[in-house]
Amino acid sequence: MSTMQENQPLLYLDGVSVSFDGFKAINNLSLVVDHGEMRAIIGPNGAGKTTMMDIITGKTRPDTGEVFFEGEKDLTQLDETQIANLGIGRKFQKPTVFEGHSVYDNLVLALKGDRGVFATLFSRFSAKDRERIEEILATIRLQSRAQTLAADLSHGQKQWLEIGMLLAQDPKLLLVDEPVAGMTDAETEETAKLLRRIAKTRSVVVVEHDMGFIRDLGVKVTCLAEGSVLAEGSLDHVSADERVILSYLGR
Amino acid sequence: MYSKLLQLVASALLVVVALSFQSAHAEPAPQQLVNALATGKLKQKPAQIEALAATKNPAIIPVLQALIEGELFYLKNDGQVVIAPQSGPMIDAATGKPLSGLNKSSLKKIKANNKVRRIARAAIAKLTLQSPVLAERQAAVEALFKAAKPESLSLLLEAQKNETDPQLQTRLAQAIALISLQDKAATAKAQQAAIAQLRSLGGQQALALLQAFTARDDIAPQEKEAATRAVEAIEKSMALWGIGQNVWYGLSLGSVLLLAAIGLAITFGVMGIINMAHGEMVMLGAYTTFVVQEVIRSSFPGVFEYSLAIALPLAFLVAGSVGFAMERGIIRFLYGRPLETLLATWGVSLVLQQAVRSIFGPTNKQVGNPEWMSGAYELGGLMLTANRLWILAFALLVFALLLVVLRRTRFGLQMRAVTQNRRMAASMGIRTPWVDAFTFALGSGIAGIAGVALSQIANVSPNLGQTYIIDSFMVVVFGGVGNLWGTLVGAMTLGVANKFLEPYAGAVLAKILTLVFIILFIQKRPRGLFAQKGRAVEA
Amino acid sequence: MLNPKKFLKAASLSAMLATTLVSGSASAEETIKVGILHSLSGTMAISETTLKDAMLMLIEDQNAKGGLLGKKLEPVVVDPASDWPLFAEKAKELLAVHKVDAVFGNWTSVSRKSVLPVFEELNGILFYPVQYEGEESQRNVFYTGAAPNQQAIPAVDYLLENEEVERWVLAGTDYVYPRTTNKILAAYLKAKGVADEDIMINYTPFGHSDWQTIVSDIKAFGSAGKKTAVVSTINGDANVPFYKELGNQGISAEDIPVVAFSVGEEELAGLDTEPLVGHLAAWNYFQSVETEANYEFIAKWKDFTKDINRVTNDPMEAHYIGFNMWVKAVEKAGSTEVDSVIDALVGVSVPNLSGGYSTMMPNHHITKPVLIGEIQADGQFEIVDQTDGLVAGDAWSDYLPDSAKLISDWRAPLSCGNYNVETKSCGGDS
Amino acid sequence: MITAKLLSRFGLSASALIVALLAIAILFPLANLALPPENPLHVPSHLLPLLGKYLCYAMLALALDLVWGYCGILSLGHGAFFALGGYAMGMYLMRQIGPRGVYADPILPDFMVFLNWQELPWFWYGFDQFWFACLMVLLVPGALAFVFGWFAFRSRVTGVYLSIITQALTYALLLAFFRNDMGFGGNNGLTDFKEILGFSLQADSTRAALFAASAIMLALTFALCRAITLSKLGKVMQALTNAENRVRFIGYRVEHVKLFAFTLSAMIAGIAGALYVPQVGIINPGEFAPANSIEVVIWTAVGGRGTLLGPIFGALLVNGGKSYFTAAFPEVWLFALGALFIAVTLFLPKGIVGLVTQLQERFAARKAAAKRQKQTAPPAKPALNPEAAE
Repeated sequence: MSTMQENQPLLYLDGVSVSFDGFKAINNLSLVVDHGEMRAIIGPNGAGKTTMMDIITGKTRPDTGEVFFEGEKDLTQLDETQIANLGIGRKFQKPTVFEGHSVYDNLVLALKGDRGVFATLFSRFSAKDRERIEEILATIRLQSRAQTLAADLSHGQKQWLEIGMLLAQDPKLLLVDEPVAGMTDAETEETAKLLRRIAKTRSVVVVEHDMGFIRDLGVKVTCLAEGSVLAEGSLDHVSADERVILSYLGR
Repeated sequence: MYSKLLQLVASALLVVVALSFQSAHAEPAPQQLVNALATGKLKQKPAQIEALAATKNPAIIPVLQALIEGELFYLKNDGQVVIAPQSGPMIDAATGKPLSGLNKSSLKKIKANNKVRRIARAAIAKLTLQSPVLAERQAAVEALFKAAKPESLSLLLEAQKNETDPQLQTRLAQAIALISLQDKAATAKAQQAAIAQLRSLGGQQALALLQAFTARDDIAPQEKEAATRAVEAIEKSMALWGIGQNVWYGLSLGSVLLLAAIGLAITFGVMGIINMAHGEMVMLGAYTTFVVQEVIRSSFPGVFEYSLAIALPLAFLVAGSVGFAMERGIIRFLYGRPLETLLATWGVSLVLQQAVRSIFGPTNKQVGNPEWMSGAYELGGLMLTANRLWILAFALLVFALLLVVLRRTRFGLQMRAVTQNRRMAASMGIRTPWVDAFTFALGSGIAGIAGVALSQIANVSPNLGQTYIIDSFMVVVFGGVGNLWGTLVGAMTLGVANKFLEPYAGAVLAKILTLVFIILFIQKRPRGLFAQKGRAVEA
Repeated sequence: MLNPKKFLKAASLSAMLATTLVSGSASAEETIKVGILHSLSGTMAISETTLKDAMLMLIEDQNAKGGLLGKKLEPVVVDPASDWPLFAEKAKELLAVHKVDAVFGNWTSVSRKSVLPVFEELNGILFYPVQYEGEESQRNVFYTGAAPNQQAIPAVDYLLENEEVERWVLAGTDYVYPRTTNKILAAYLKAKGVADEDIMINYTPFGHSDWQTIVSDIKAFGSAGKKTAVVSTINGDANVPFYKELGNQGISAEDIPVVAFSVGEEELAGLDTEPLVGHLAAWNYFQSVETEANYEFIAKWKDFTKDINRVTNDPMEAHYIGFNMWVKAVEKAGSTEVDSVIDALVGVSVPNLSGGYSTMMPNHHITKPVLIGEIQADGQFEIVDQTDGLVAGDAWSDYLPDSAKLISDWRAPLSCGNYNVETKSCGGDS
Repeated sequence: MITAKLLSRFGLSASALIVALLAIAILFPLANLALPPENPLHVPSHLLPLLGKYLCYAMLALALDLVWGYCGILSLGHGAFFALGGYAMGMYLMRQIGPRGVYADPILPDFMVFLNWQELPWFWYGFDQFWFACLMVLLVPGALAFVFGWFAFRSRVTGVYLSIITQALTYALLLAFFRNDMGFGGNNGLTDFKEILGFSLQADSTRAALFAASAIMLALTFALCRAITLSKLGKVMQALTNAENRVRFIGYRVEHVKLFAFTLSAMIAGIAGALYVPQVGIINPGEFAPANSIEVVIWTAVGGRGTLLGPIFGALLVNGGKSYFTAAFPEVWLFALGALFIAVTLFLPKGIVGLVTQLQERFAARKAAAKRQKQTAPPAKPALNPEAAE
């Protein structure tokens, strides 16, 4: 990695706007995420959190504004696959795993490697790959269910499997959309631990409604409302902000 | 239009003439010439008619009229020519006296072909050009106009002097113009007048005559100049009207597509069922019309004009109940497996086709056009056929009604609720299974109604559905699944596009190009013309 | 999922099933089998089902007369479902499994082309009852429908003479029959002095349903001051909307007559013919033919179908002629053995329904009268013209340069379907 | 040894099928050629091309299943690729006729002479060479699928939209090939073939060889499909049917994967078409009819989609049934066929193969339960079933 990249923030959004049929989903949004940083995004429904992720991952093109990764990579010019291969992984709001495959195969497919069609067709599974998957299985606590069909997992386990798949991709930046929705308290706690552990080696952006969970994460918080940043800082700082209380927390 | 008018006028004429004939003190028709019609082959008929016409005796009019209508016979034993109308007593053709004690088996028909009929009509026209009855004169002028033969010029000029009706005056002048432009002996003044007259008449016939005129080398430069300008003017106006005509053809084709597709816009578009039996619902509607007309023909011939109106609700019910049964019996087990509905409904379509084939036989069934759906209207240079006009209006009406049902009724609300979020709708107390069943029945019923309209222009056969199914899917997908407006705009766009391509590319290539256009268009807009937007689509 | 043992069992079972299902039913009584190869489903069912019924009637009738060579005739009906490769498969089944002695069937050239190799290979006899484009003569096939010279040319002659037509629209469905017929007609018309710009040729796809543009083109073409006629080789399904559009746009037969080669009584049964009165058709038979034989045939047909509204048509007569020819040839040959029947068929003469005799010519086509009829309001035709004598079917048209030099004669010593009189050789295979 | 390798690579039932197909490829022609007709095991001559035709249909269904069952792309236009392959072979067979056509033109096929064509159109060049025709059998459907797929998958046309435009594709081709001006014989298509590679198509030995070629080709394509679906790429393909977005977001080029499967599938369909034509003796635009393509979907569904065995059984069963019904019940067979489709969808959602699997599982479960009750039997063996996961 060049030093220039080191000096640049990992993710850089500036003045991003997008509208659907006249409705401004994102309005002049700016956001910077640094290397190794974990960031929590909160905000009321319709604040544009998911749309922001869509823009970062190339699913939605912004009308205006700049989105850069590692300083010089213009994400607005790339599509989802290219962005994923740059090292941005995304977990969806609704757990999205390959239900027809076993947990193990889900991870095999996500494992970092050449994604070309013919490379995939002729790919061989190495001992190193096996080790890596065992490791991830351990991380997401699904060792015992490795051969289970993903469809048969519980909701929380699917969330974890999805995170595990992101890990297998070995991304530089992880975008995690509502990872603890529908989880029990114990699971939520485990998830927070897992994310903190992950954040040691890479940057993570978490969108979540669960304030307790955010508190558990103990990271910088950005509050979005009506498509732009309302407040940014520690959770205490943000929750003290009057506009935040008015538009989100207070209700 | 002409032919319709002619027929009407002709039958009126027959009555009038027959009446006037009976009370008239005119001399009887020349018996020998009339009875000559019974002799000789078809090829000799024109000469026989000319001989009759040469007598200028109005008494021959009913004889010729009967010949045209196929009601002229002769007695097998002695060759006496008689008029035997389909209903009413037989008449001795020469004397006009009613005959009794004859039955049809002793008669043999006097054949006529197109040429004979045409000559007979012209002969009648010449005799009735100065008739006191306006309708007769109109018919006569039209017949001579059509024939446009130099020998009738003097007759027409004669008639022009005495004509009082302004419309008929114009028509006479036009007919005279048509003839005098071909007349080598016409004066320059007459030519000038004819050119002006034809220029204002316009149309293909005038154009062809003017073009032929400009090619002549025995005319003065002024006339040639005037004719050339007239040709240009007519061509220009025809080109303009041609565009309008194409738009009309396109809209009319679009309305057929719309009718065919609109039921599918519900069953496939709204409910997501790949309903391959949709075409068969249209077919059921068409067969319902057939059955209704059969019953009417045999039992209540008086109400034939209303047969379509009677068929409409019945077709809706028949197709709707088959749809209802289909949903209850098969489709309801397949929700969430949209592609499998394709398989099951394909099976249903095979069964329905074979059922209709077994019941009604494999051949086309005759569905008649009521009087009010026949003929055509002329609007400037546009030719609007009545059945197409009705079908367009009907398609739009069905569309509007459906829109009202979906937007303004409780059922429509429930239907939209169920298709958008089944579980939520169920928890709000909507009986989703019944809404499903009735929605499917509605879509099928609409297809049945479409079948009533399509029976007016298409084959009513077991294959009817298959001819429309692919086009229907194209329309719905092109317009955007789940959007009724998309179906409307899609159908009309495809119709008009097809009709604008057809003159250049021919019917086959036009259709191929339209399909290629759809394929390319879907690349540009992967969810059709009126795509649903928002996050709900992704779910 | 499946273990190999079970799989093999299933496989052998299905193979057994396949063998039994195609090996057919063996009948106890000795019969002569007659195959009927007409589509009973799919797009062609509309025309072909009638012919199947006609054949069943003819066979029943023959059995009532005591059968053939002292044996009963047994019809074997299969459904090739308007699917051309299936025609070949079913033909093979009829010949190889059911061992029929003759096959009556097919409609459309492509279905016939599809079965030709089968009849050639398995040495069967096929009677093809529909008018077609000619350009074919095969040893195993007997063409009882009209060749172009038995339908198209006389029809055009009629229009030239009686209607003094000067402009021609040749409208057809885009396939071989219309293409060839129009080619022959265009050559013929030009030979008669018709200028190029007075001939308009138009092709439409199968099942074409929107005729607005074409009919208005025809109307425009026909209002140029010259008498215009349409020669229609439009096929089956497309005719109903075509005629409806003609009626609606007010084109009457007195203005622009349409003469059709594929529209018969059966097709008209699906139409309100009131607006079509005077349009024409050329066939070798009409239901309205006034002969005793025809009255009897019609009565039998109505009785057989138990439907007094059923109509008869030209291809039915073709089967009538073909069937009787085959019966006579079998009697002549004294057996149903294919080669002797094929030889016996040439020269066989049987009464047709229009009051004369039709004879099987050495080129496997038959002699027929040509009738021109005008459509009547009751859906029947009124015969307005008739060739003076019989016309022999010409396999190779004299108006196409490449086929003019070919002749067909299946009698020894020539025994050739496409003998080239220039090179003095039997071209192609054979 | 080979069997062992097969077994370990493809699993039990797939290996069994491959072996069975190869066995059929040898035994049926032998039973036809070597055994006298009165022998009960004799395979009659007319049966071989019929069975060969079924095998070609099976290959077509297999090709469709590769994209539908494994990638979730429901193509309603696969008949087009089949027909194109068929036309490529048909063109070769036409050129083989040479001067033996009825007009005895050494170069031009009969239908061209007949329509006064003066010379061979450029796209007929090369088809006098067998290798060239074989190349075209692969390349023409492959290229069409590639171009079509390139645009469609890149634009992310999915679901019914994709199905309908594939239907539009085959419909457009149908209309185009019907045109006599296209130079492919119009409605009559290509027919009256004489020989292939110098062997008469009417000879029993040629028929037997074609049948064997079909069986072997089916075995090969089946093995190929099996290998692909078992590979990592196969897993990616199957993943597409679950969560296409996830595949994209973990960095696979979804459109490339689909394009690969679609193109390969089109080529297999092309091969099937090429083997079909010499056995049925005709290729005409009817093969492009959308209804034909829908039928392929139905065979696949009846057999069981998403299993490679399913489409093969489905195609054999439905077509065998059709052959039987059209002769046994010519008037009402459509009722039977229609009812079959309805019944399969309602009662066998996973097709026949799915039913067999289900029965086996139930049987195994009952057996296991019985054993457990007895408490004497050793613990049930873990399912040694590679396809259970599918």
